[in-house]
Amino acid sequence: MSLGANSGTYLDQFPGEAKVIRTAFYSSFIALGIGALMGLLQVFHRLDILRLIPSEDYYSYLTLHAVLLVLTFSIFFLVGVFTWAVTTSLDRGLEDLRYTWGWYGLMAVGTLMAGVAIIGGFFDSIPMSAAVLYTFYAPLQAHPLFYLGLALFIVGSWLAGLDWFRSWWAWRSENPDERIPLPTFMALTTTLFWIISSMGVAISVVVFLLPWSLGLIGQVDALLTRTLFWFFGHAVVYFWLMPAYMLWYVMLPKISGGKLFSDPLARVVFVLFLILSTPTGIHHQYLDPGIAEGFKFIVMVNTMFLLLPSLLTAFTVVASMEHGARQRGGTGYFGWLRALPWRDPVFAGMALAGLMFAAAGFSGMINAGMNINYLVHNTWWIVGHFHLTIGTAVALTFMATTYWFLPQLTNKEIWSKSVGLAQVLLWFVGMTLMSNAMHRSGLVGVPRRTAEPQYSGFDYEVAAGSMAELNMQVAIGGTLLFISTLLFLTVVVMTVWGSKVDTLPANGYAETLSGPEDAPLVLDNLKLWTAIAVVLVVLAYALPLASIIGRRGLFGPGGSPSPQFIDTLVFTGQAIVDSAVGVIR
Amino acid sequence: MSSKLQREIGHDEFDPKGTLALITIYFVIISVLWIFMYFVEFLGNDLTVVGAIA
Amino acid sequence: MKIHTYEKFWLAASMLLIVGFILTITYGTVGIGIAMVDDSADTVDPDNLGDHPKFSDPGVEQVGENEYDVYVRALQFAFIPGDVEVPANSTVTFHVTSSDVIHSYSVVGTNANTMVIPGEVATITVETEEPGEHGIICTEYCGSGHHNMAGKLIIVPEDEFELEEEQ
Amino acid sequence: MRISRAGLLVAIAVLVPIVVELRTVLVHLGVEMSVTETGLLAAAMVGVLLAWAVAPDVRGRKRSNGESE
Repeated sequence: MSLGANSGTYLDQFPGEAKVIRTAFYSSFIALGIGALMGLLQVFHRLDILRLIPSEDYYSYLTLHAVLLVLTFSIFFLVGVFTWAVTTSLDRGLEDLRYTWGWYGLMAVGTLMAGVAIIGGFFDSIPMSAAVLYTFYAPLQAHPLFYLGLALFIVGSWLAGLDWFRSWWAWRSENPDERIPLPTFMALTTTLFWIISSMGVAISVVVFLLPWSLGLIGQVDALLTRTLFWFFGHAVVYFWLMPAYMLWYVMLPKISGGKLFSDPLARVVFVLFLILSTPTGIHHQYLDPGIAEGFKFIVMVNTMFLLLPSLLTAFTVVASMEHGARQRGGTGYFGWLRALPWRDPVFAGMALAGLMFAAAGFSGMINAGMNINYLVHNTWWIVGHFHLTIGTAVALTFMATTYWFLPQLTNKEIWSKSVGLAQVLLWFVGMTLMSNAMHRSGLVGVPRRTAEPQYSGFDYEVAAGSMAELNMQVAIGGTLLFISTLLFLTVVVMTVWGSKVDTLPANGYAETLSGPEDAPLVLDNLKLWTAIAVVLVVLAYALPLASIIGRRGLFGPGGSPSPQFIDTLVFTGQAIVDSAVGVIR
Repeated sequence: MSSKLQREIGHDEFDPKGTLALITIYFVIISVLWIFMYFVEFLGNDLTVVGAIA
Repeated sequence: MKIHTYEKFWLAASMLLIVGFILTITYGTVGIGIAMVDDSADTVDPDNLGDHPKFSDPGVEQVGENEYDVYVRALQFAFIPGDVEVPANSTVTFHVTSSDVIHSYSVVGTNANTMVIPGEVATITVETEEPGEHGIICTEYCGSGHHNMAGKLIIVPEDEFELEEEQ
Repeated sequence: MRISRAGLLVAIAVLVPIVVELRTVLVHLGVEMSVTETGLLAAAMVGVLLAWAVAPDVRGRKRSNGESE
């Protein structure tokens, strides 16, 4: 954390790395702009305010919106953030920038391929489509280019992770007795669970979906590929969230004028995410036939315990802000809140993102509950929930911190902090209106993922207000969010357009009140935690996967019979789980 | 940034009582909402008894 | 490792919350008897549902005094049968399967809600009470006509209920 | 001013979810508010907030943050 010796902005310290991060950020912002436009068009289409295209094509909007925002926008941004975190905290450049540009290129090419396949869906003249949404459940089929693009993108992200590991390995050989600096620790643990979890989707895409879309195999199993998707599909949520958490831990305290409350607890939190992120995915399949109730219950317990690191984070992060506020003269139980730097969009955006995440935590708790899932499954409630998590906790944090990163990466002053503040507030208000209405609509049964939620023959029974009013709330909220995105992009463009200054604060991150010296050494034992993570994944997934293959064969009913050994495994496993569940019930 | 600091507060002299207050409020809200969602919204819904094989 | 007293308190409160959630759900399962859709039904061949004793001619049938089985086939972009009529105050078990892609079978505004996966038979049992009408929709995106996929659940008074003639 | 202008703006933004959720809660308690009434309530709350912000701080504490930037 001794950054004094190497003062200056990030661009001054690491010009080559700054260029990579800048490029990744710009890629991410392009995705953000297009994705946000798709979002606005979707809102208008669903609510029947403006329908530019036939409803059959709505699902290409939706696919583009989801893929561009949750994969492209967030992952391009976060590889930039982690690259910043690793290089800054180790105080050393990446090992080989050609390698770095290599993974960036792979991710960019992958995105373009998938994007072309999706956009093909809008034009009859292009024999290509990928209206399979972000979850691409087989037997819905996309053009091979979509699956190939996805695979390249994911491989690119793995190579990025390896890049950070290479830096750490090199640093460790020179500093054998030092603790892993916290930001690097966070990037590495996140990389580890990302690689473990994305194995699921990689197998699904490379072994089944891609050969099938090329006509090499005749059929694939709907339940198996779906389960493999969710093997990755929940952990990916934490892949987006962890960089936001990292920024809350290492950036927010500094901007509040204080120090991180506890380095050891931050490490505990990231270790918990490493070991618990993946063995929870089946909670997206609570209502799937073909998966035993016992498996669902086990996964629910894992999911509930995954709340713990987030709840701990809430405390540590708020306490760090409070520390800053009190150092700035804040007093009282709540009065200290006034002493925080609300004028700064970096702070205001992150703090409001955190506040919305607290609300998202609640709907997430509901989603994690096994039987209550009957109430909310596949309704608009779910969409309301993840627009608070990825759509605000992550997206708003990324946008707010851009106001800090961009000057660091370009040596240019942010174009207008006032516009920045207006932008983050607009996002907050827009999302409040939109997600509140989505949650409430979901409770009365309004489905997600549909071009026309208006059906003839029945009405939704709205408890408070009217359906029209809820829809109006979504329309206004969606519009405000779109305006907010435009403001954000304007600030970015104008900033990049500006001229360089040399009055910028030096690169750095928050110091800690309780430092790594208080953290037990075992926390830094990444091999141990990875081993535990793998064991937990095997425990949570071996039996459900074996059971699916045992019941349905590798390629689905009507396809090939399952291998003998799997039947034996399933029989034994099922007996164990049944007796375990018998004890619970 | 440090120019705005009025005082330096170390680890041992810092009790985050404001955080404790905020987070206690959060705890109460979450608990009440959970009970409401489960017992009123979910169990009070129509066609509730799903599954139980008669 | 130093942990502040307040933080220890919060750690304990968090654990309490988590255990409380798990206990609530367990109460729903054990105390109320809410069962999850599971793997108890045998798999079927989605390509040959026409040969299946039940799904070749899906619909409502009476299986006990107040018990009814409803067989439903989901396909792009309809349910067969679309409208389902059952008597009030009875136990109704839905058996739903798909002959093409993944769908859902969701009775709007109620807890009767399940995924429908080709090869699996989703089985859920509900107790009907008051007469009334509910929409049934597919809530899982299933292709370009997904938004047209809907039906109706009509719960009629017991004395007005009669099974339709088999065709 | 007891609060910086930016702080005031943020406080007004934070009022939005409070009003929106309050309305949802009230319905479950049997009190239904129309959109207009909700708007009026929100305006009233903003008014109170403004009055509080502009009124002199009785305890006379010195505030250091805010619009001086």
